[in-house]
Amino acid sequence: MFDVEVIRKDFPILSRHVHGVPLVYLDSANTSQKPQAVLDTLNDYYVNHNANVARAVHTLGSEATLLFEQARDKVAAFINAPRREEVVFTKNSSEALNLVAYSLSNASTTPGAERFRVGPGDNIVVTEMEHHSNLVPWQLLAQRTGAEFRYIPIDEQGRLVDSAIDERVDEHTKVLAFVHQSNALGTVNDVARLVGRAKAVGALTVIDASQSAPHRPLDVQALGADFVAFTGHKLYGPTGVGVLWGRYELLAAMPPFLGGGEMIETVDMSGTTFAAPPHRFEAGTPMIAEAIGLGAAIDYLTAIGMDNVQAHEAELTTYALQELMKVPDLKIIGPESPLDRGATISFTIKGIHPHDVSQLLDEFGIAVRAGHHCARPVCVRYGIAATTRASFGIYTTTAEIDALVAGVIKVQEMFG
Amino acid sequence: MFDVEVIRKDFPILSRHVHGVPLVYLDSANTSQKPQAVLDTLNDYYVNHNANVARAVHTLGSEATLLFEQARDKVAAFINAPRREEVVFTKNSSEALNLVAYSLSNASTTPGAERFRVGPGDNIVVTEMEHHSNLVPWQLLAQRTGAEFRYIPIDEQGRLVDSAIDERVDEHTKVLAFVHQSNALGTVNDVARLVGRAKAVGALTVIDASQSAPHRPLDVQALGADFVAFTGHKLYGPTGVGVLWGRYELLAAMPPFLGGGEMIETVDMSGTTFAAPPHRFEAGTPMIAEAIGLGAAIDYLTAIGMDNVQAHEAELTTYALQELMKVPDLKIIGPESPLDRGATISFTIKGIHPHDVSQLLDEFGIAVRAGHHCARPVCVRYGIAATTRASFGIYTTTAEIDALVAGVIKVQEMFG
Amino acid sequence: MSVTDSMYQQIILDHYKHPNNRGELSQFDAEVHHVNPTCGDEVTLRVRLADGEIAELGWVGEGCSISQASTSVMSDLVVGSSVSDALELQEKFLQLMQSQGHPDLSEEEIDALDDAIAFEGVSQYPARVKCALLGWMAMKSAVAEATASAESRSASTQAGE
Amino acid sequence: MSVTDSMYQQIILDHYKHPNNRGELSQFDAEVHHVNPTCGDEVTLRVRLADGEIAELGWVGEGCSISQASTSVMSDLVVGSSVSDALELQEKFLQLMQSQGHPDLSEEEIDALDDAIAFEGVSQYPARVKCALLGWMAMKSAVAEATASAESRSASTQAGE
Ligand SMILES: Cc1ncc(COP(=O)(O)O)c(C=O)c1O
Ligand SMILES: Cc1ncc(COP(=O)(O)O)c(C=O)c1O
Repeated sequence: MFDVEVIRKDFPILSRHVHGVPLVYLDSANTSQKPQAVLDTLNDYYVNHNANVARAVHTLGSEATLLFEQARDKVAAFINAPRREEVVFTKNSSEALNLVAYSLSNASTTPGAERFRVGPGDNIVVTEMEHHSNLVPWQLLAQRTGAEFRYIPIDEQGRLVDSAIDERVDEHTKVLAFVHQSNALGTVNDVARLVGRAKAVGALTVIDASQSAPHRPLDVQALGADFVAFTGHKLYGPTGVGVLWGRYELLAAMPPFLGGGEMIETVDMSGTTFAAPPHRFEAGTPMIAEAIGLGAAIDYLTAIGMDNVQAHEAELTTYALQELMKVPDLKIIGPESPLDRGATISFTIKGIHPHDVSQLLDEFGIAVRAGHHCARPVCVRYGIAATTRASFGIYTTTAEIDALVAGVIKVQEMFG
Repeated sequence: MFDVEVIRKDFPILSRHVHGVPLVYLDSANTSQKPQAVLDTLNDYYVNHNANVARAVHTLGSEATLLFEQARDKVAAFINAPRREEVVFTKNSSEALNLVAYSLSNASTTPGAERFRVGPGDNIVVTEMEHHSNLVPWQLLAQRTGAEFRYIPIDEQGRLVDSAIDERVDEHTKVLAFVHQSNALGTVNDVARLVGRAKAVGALTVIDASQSAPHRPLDVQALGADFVAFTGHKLYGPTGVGVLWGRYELLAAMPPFLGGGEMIETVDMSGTTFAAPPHRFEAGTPMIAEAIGLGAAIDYLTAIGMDNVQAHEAELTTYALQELMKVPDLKIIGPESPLDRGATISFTIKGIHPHDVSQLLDEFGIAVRAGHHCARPVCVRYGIAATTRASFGIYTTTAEIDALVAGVIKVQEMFG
Repeated sequence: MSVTDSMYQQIILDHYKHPNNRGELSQFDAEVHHVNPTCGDEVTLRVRLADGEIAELGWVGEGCSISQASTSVMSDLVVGSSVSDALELQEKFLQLMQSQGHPDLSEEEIDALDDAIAFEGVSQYPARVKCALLGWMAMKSAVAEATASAESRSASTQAGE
Repeated sequence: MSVTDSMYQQIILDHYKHPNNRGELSQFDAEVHHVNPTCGDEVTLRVRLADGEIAELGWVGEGCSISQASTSVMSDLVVGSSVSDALELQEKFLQLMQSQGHPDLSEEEIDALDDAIAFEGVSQYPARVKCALLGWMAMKSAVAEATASAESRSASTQAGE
């Protein structure tokens, strides 16, 4: 049974007060709060097992290695990965996405990696609703290789323009990279449609699941893409850890990205051979405690059940859309229907800058985000400087949504 | 006053037992243990202030941003950086070193970055004692750009062959990258000599200070190099965080590395402009808790005084060399004199594989490392498969060194 | 939360609703356009100098109340003051903004900052400091540009002698 | 620490000091060279098959006691046994090594593993598991190679008929 009040007790920060009033944290799309179980796991790691992994033959080293690799197993199970070796730990989503983009550009100078090469005449496609972390890496890849950079536009309701998918993704498309759930709009994209089109033209597919992984069951086999990226700090885990999942067959053939300890097979001054995945892509000492902490977050979520998480958040979204849309002069930026959208709601208020809205809400204890949410093309598309964004998580209550609505009305009064 | 017994009480893991005996942790060059102050800081961050940085205007976001940027100030002060903006947070040393190597290769396709370009006819020089993390990135850069990859050889005592420095570093050298203190040999290199030669030929200099930062005062202005990299987990800080220091003037002119949130100035579908350093090089959500934790580690070290740390470890090194060299059939790999060397001692024992030595020592509670220590060319140089390595930190005692020596003798008896 | 704790002092809201010196100068020595890329705040600002004083200043802009009110307050304070006093005040305001909520100002400085002291609360919010500084930075640039062009004009006049 | 807790069971030390089947076969169906790149452990191993059995196996190597002793124990166990039994035993040993200190073996399997059970303690040390497996993996490769070349020989003989 999903009981939000029980869940809230697991998150120590939720008892905090700000400006003398209890915290109402509605910024989970930016980063999530952490349950006590994750903090205990971090502490236990450092107090009892801390050592470098893979390299050491002593007891602490073995314990740390086991814990770290068990965290990989947990991630693999959480996303239904066919193989544990398909789970690469990175520092965040951004690194995961850059990893793929750099590996592809490294293919240009790596013998045997011809199939991954991108160059003039090829194109790389994203969508107009991408987070900068799934946009800039591809722009830079295009710049490095001479490929064309394209995007699929969005409509007034924050949905991809369907007819543009077949047009922009063509037989010269090498990569289609798209966000599963938009952090700026809440839109959940039609993965089957997008992956289907990419497969039809032989393009690689990269899904940015940073905003979907925390909120719905994620099954990489069902998604059908080649790569899926997400980030620990949004998934109730620690900062400093992210995940790239990739098909083994691809990871095993791709050139390395970062060079260093752990990613090699053997190093010689005249040349180096590289380890098999996942280690090939994990240069240097990994984020050991962080990966183990992410494993604890996954255990926590799994105990709750991602289906329950999704159902809870769908309820919140429906309620919040309904209540917010009653506020005069408030405009939802993104889908107004709760269908195929996540628990992240952007809006503007006529005559009041989003920074003022969110700053004043903060003075009432309500934490929301204002800005372009690292997805500036979305704001450009709608001709606005920024939005205010409220986003929910497993610990969010309808009472908090009521507080938000009341807060927005108070802001309107002050600026009226 | 430096009192090792007082210091030991700050490290909860040091009261652990392994195989039923008290832990003797002599693997600090691999990773250091963490004082309670660092663990408390991590916990306080998550329990009271956790939020994403830079982006949020709410109270938690502001607190997190202040704490994160204060950590940057602490790092800047610790290494005597002229400007705080010269401190870039990375996930570890390896990323820091790759960052420089990738920025240089990106210069090839970035208009205005001509001065950073590397190509055929140029060369990149490292030393034969590099950790793979300061070797493979440069090998890969050479492969990507067509530059020549060279190295300065080492002599029997684990010192650079001085005459080779002027020969290998020539007017075509674009980068000289070298380790400050070798993790495999303990050797401390003559920075003035190396940087002096590189400057004379106009090469960029990159110092891998992963093993020096935890053990001696580090003053980037005195070192005189262009870039200095080190890693948090060896500096008594958390895993998952490292530092690249670079001269502002260079960082401000260099092309970006990872693309994503936070590293941009403005993003447009037709092109992107990049933020000033350090943010240009910090794509995505940074390792917030980890950087703050590293700040706490630096506070802890500063309170002790890095001069005191250095003096304590010099004493340990002198004692350990003297005692180990009394053991029959034990050969030090690296300088036998305590001069210009750090508290990391590699050795071999005739007829017993280093893995057996360290595994058996572990059974006596003593944690040391065995292997090539991610510096395989060193082993190749001396015609050995591996070494056993004992490395010390602020909490190491001479009694622990006695335990090591006694342990080694016991191992010899078992294999005798 | 008491009203005095709020970043949104009444003075700020008043200036936001009724900004001063808003408008385009038709005669001016320099025009600058400053943008806060993370927020989209913008200000276009023109100045006319005379006898070492800021004779006139006009601005138009868009953005949050902090950026717009701060520009309005700034314009009130510097119009009619000497260039050097204006730049000194800009320095003080910059210090206030960088104080992270703990300004270390003398009575005299507080007096000089006048209405601008209302922005003290902003200094606790790193993300908003840039908003409050936008107009002040624009003024500084514009004055520098106007001074430089005046100098080069007088230099070329001298060269012509 | 009691002796039985130790990874270094007396059996292991004995095999390390006095390895069995060490040496190069002059007649063989396959030779493989396996390296454990992280440790530098090496083994070169030759096999000769006859009537579906491992008739002879000889190896030379260098490395830690675990890798060398394990190869010696393996060679004792498989020489004279059928190829299929040898491969089955290799599977069991692999399972033992992947058990992370918690093997789930039947009495029968324990019996079959014989001296190789002494390596159980190694399974708790991921970094050492590869050492213990080195010789076993080499044997598996060599047998596969020998079988394949026997098959292709017989195929070509048949083709020649
Ligand atoms: C000399 C040296 N350089 C670089 C590194 C790499 O550091 P990290 O693994 O934290 O990236 C290490 C440690 O592993 C090291 O000892
Ligand atoms: C949709 C989306 N993609 C990518 C990212 C980047 O994640 P990170 O900052 O952890 O790299 C985020 C969050 O910031 C996001 O919301």
